[in-house]
Amino acid sequence: ACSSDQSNTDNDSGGSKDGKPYIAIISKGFQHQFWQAVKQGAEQAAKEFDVEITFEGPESESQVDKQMEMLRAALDKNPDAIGFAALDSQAALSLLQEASDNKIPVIAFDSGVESEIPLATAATDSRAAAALAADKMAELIGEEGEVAVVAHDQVSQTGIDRRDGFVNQIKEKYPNITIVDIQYGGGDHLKSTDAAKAIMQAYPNLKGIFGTNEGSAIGVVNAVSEVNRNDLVVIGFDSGKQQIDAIKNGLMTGAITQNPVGIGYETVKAAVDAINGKEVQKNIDTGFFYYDKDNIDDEEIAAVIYE
Amino acid sequence: METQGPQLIPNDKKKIHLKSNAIQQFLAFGSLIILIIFFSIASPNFFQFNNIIGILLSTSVIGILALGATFIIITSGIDLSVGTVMTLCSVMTGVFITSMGLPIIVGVLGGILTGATAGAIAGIAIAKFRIPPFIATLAMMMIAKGLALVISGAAPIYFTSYEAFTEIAMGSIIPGIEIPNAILIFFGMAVIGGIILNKTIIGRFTFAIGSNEEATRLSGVNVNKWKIIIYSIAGIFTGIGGIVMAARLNSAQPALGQGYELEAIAAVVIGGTSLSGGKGTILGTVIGALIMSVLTNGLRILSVPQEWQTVVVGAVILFAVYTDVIRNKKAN
Amino acid sequence: METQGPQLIPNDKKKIHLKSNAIQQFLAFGSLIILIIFFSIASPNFFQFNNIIGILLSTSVIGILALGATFIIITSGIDLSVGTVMTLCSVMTGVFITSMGLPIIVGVLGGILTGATAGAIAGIAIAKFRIPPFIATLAMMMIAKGLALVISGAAPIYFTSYEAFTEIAMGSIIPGIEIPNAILIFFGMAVIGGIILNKTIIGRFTFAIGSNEEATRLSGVNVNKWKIIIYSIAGIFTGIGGIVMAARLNSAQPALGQGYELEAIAAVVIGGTSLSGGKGTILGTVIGALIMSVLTNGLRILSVPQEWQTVVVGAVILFAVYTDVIRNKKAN
Amino acid sequence: MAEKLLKMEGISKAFPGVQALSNVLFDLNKGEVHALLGENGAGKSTLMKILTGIYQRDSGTIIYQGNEIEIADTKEAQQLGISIIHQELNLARDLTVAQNIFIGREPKSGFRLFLNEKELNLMTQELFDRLNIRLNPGELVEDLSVAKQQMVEIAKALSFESKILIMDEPTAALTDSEIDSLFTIIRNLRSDGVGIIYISHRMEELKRIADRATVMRDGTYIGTVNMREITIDQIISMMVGRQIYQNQRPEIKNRRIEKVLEVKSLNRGSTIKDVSFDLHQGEILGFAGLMGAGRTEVARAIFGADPLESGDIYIRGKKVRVKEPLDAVNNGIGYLSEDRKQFGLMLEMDIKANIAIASMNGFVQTGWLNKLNINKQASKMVDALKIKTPSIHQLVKNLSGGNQQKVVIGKWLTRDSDILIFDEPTRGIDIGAKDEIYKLLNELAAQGKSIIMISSELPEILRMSHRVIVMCEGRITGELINDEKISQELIMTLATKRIG
Ligand SMILES: Nc1ncnc2c1ncn2[C@@H]1O[C@H](COP(=O)(O)OP(=O)(O)OP(=O)(O)O)[C@@H](O)[C@H]1O
Ligand SMILES: Nc1ncnc2c1ncn2[C@@H]1O[C@H](COP(=O)(O)OP(=O)(O)OP(=O)(O)O)[C@@H](O)[C@H]1O
Ligand SMILES: O[C@@H]1[C@@H](O)[C@H](O)OC[C@H]1O
Ligand SMILES: [Mg+2]
Ligand SMILES: [Mg+2]
Repeated sequence: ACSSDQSNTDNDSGGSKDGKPYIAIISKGFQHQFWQAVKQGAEQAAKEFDVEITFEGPESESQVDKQMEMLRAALDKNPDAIGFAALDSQAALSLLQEASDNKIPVIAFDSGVESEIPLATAATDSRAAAALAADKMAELIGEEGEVAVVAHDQVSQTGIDRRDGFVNQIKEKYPNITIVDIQYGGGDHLKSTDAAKAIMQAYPNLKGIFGTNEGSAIGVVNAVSEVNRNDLVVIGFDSGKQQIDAIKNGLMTGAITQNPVGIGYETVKAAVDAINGKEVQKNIDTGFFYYDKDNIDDEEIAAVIYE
Repeated sequence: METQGPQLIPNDKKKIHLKSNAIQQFLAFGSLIILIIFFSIASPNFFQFNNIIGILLSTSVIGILALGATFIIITSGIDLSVGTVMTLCSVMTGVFITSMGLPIIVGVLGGILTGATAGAIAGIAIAKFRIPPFIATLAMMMIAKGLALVISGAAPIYFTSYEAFTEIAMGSIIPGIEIPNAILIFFGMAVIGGIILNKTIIGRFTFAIGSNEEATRLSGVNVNKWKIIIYSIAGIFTGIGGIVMAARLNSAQPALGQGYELEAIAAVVIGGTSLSGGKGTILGTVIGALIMSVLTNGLRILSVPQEWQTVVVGAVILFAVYTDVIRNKKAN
Repeated sequence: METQGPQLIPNDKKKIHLKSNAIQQFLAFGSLIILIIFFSIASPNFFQFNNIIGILLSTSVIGILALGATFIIITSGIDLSVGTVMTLCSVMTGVFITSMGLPIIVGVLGGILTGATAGAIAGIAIAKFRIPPFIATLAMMMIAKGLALVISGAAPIYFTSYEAFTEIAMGSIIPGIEIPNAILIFFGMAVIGGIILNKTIIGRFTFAIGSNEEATRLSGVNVNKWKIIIYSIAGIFTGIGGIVMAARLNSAQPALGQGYELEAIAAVVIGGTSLSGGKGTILGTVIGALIMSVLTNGLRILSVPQEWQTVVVGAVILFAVYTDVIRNKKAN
Repeated sequence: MAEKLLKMEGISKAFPGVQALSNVLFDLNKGEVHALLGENGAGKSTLMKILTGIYQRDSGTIIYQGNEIEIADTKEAQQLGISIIHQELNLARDLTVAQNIFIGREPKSGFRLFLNEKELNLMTQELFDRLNIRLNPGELVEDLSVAKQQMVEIAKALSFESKILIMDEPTAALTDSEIDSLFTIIRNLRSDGVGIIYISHRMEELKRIADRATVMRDGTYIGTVNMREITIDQIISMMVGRQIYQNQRPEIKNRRIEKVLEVKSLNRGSTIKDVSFDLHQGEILGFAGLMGAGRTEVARAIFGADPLESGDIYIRGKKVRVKEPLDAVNNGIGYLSEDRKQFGLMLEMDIKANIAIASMNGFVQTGWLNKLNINKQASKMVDALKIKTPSIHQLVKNLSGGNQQKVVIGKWLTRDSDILIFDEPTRGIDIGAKDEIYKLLNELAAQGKSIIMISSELPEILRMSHRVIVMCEGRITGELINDEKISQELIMTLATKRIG
């Protein structure tokens, strides 16, 4: 039945068949490890709060329109709440408005939506996270010399934020460090490897490389190991088995990790609260952490990195 | 007169021909209906006004691209560039309207012109420089992708200050019924495409070139010129697709588009147009595009895991084309 | 002999024939050399042992895929599935070795077999069910993509506990000189591919089918069988590509691969193989693949912005194929 | 004196490795039929392609209606009033008959924006009425038989109302009654003052239709003669530079009774109806009939090229299942199709590859090609069949039509098939080569091979066959021993004997 008058406190009239509240989660992707970890956290919460969820996202973070279609289809399923990681918040406004009109609570995650509609946002401050990477890089190379960036995407929000967060921090705080090159590997491990090797070839005096997501960081690690430049400082982003291994065996100096499991968990939790008419916290900062050989086994870190 | 002429075999081939065409569209249409019935039974959320509009809306851009691709494929060509050229057109429209401050209508025309130009360039590469369509448009795909990023500065261009712009796709010119214009544009372009293909000289030469290019050339037809025209027309469709896309997203997204060419081609082929050229219909393409989006939407509504969705779409493409193959065999 | 034949210009055709083939490779080879010289002048860091090895290494995967694609394209087919099938092969190898605990060699063979199976299935769809190669392999692309995610649980499979595995690509069996095996595998597969194409019955039928499939069938050749064999062989190349990929990354990455098919096809075509079938060489493909990676590497070393890299690669593809077109015209 | 329409002088043209034309002379008057004659590869088609703007000459002059002209492309030739019926069919198969005929000249309506299909069909019907051609303007070309397609080509060329009409072997696919009506058309055009260039290998036609003839040999000009002042034999010796014998009957004596092939009650749609016949060892069995009689269909069905609905095939008394050409070839059957470019040859490959393709098992050892043997066999065939080529490495697409045909024959001789089906084996083949092929067929039969020869040329049927089967509309309407009682008239009667 058409449910524009559906009450957001009535758990029984949702899209789910077995009476549980249903939360549709539209993410930015589904293939990446990162998103799988978000999904894992979401599922954890779903189990805990006894709700049903679906989790989907477009194949690449450029597919703004595909994400709109997913959101559209999600709306048509009459969910009790929506979790949404906007690839482009402007483009999504009208659909979010529709959700709001239909009294479907929306929880934003991963990055914010420039609108009042989301009741809560569970996200990482990507610029701050990348700035932390810049500080660590500066510290490790003695605040001078050449560094480069292998970024995962030229256009997506996280790609831009991490690149710019890093670059701006260096420019502002470390005048003796130059960023000699920024290449994009699309998050493809192989392409990132070849890109990082080309950078090292072009800039023999290079002291460090920042890889802006898992694929990029692993690419840099591969490159360093293929050409035996163990002297380079490699700072990565996200986690995953290969980054953890690389940090343990010294190929990577350290990495920034977000808390994807936490993001997923908090998103669902906030959604459940909203469904139940409870007050939700507007900004849920799930945090980010720098981890390296020394703190990788700490409890706080071990909780947020994922294999 | 004497009865010296060759004997006419006494059956009316023309009727058979019409029938076979009808069967083709009937088959594709039949699959579409079956899919719709299936999903309607499987989920109560599927067959609802909002969702049907959603499906049509999600068909509109790929559908418009597929209409243009139909022309190219009937000439026995292929166009791998439609996805990124579409993006380039949105970006150009964005630049015209937001950076250069031109009126919306000029920006729209500029976007369409961009598509036509890209089409013409591909057409020239193919016709004059004899570069195979696959390669010429593969190169064009890359060039358009790069240029879209260069021109936009690798950042989306927003039309938020130009309220009327988004109305192009999301407004509704029919009062009372809330059908977004994007859908009307799609169907309108289908009608125009059908007329061009079936009633004009352009369509005639589209079929002739696809059927036997050399014979067409030997008949004194300036095949090169017509190929360029046909690619330009397809480019116009691509441009319109780009504008609808931009209006729908209220922004020109410079990184979007790659991969759309394959969806457009799949829609055309599912609709019964032959990749070997000479045969095809606009109606078929419309149905093909609808099949693709009903399938995607239905699987989503059923919450089929995404990786399985991909598998199912692949299998359906195989199946749809196979029924078409069988039908053609039987018709022979 | 009587002087009945047309007046022959006295020259040995065989020599001309060989020469024309040689010219083609010379042209492509010439472009490669020019690119290398250009980049060497533009950057002192380009022409160095490490970088050359880097370029060869970055050619290896795409190069191996392109070798297989050469066969398909000579039959006048096309294979859009190589990218994702490659990924599926790495994933299967990962499952065999890490989940099922089979010996590395068995896992490798399993991966290759996966490629051969995917190729055979595409071949059967094309030969028996008469689905056009573009569509059959487009569907296969989607199916393989979905299956790779399903089988891997959308998570990478790591070979970190299997030290020997990464040696397949990154070890160096030639003592003293540090040339990674991946490069040797690429060149080794090229030699094998060349032998199959030129010295065996498989190669002969590859050319015959591409030249005139119906005439070949009417000569009593089991065209269906041979097509399936040829697609399976291409699948073996894809499988080997997948293993080299996995060994280099020391993991099977289930979300990679799409887009590689176009790079492979571009390499084949730049190397002078005609998309209309019947013509092509392995050496050309090797050179074509090298041109692509020299270009990418060189532009990166020069720190050309990414978006312009894309534009340049597109333009080079156009240019390379155009010189080939001119050469063919002259040869006629 | 007749008005000169055209004068071509000193025309030369070289292709890589071949001087196709050297210093050729040709002229044409208003209102004459001028035959252009020569063996395969003599350069006839090349000369005509130069005249119609398809090829550009290397040297020479073309004077048309008194002015020296250049012909850059086909469009320009058409505008000048020169049209051509090509030797190869050149139709868009997915378009209708009418759409093909008026392609590029479509009638329009509605501000000249839209096509007027009705008018187009009317125009075509008018043209057909005028030419006494009975075809449906709205029918798709792909549904037409080769012969009908040829009629469409003819109608198309005639629709230009040109001053010069070139016909490059227009009758190759036509039967006698169609040829008659074509000749009526030609005579009408001639009296209207059109100049007609007529290329044909059918010598018997020349006396009926041609006023003058120009003979070429090996790309050179041999001479121009007045048809009334010369005999066919004289022309032939101009063409080949030697004497040729013609018109004799086959010797019946070395025919054995042993049945090699038995075909029982074949059926396939409306094209093959209850066809049964036997083929004996050492026999040449002629298949006669009008266009569309179903002979090609029968041949393709026996060969496994098309699936059968019902019927049995026995080879040497043993029932065989022929589902694919492969089965037929393995049972010792070889098939030489009537359309060699589409079904017989790999045009982009060389002679040696084409000759070996049906016998690859013989040229491989455990998968490896034995290139030496392939070369040897190809050279043997080039010599035996007198294929005119610079070498066995020549691409087949660069050979003339007749020599291409010989390559196909070489393919099946290499395979050493016992049963050979020749579908129109001499279509488009010159008199010299024809004679060689006849000799060859006789030799093969004498060696004990059994031959089915489909032919639309009754003289050829009568000259070559031991027995003749006549078909009409998919049925066998007669089976005749080729003896004194047989005649062209008798065959024609059977060929038009419609049943039901
Ligand atoms: N495109 C081409 N490339 C190379 N050689 C060619 C080409 N076209 C024709 N030739 C050669 O030119 C010569 C003349 O060929 P042409 O087709 O004019 O002969 P023809 O007299 O029409 O023969 P036929 O009676 O067999 O049709 C032949 O030796 C042929 O092989
Ligand atoms: N492609 C086609 N589509 C439809 N009908 C066809 C086609 N080809 C042939 N036919 C029909 O099949 C029947 C048999 O044709 P077939 O070619 O076997 O005759 P044939 O005796 O060999 O004569 P021809 O001299 O034309 O080769 C005819 O009625 C013909 O019109
Ligand atoms: O934020 C995400 C990042 O962490 C992941 O690795 O790649 C995709 C990004 O959007
Ligand atoms: Mg000729
Ligand atoms: Mg026939």
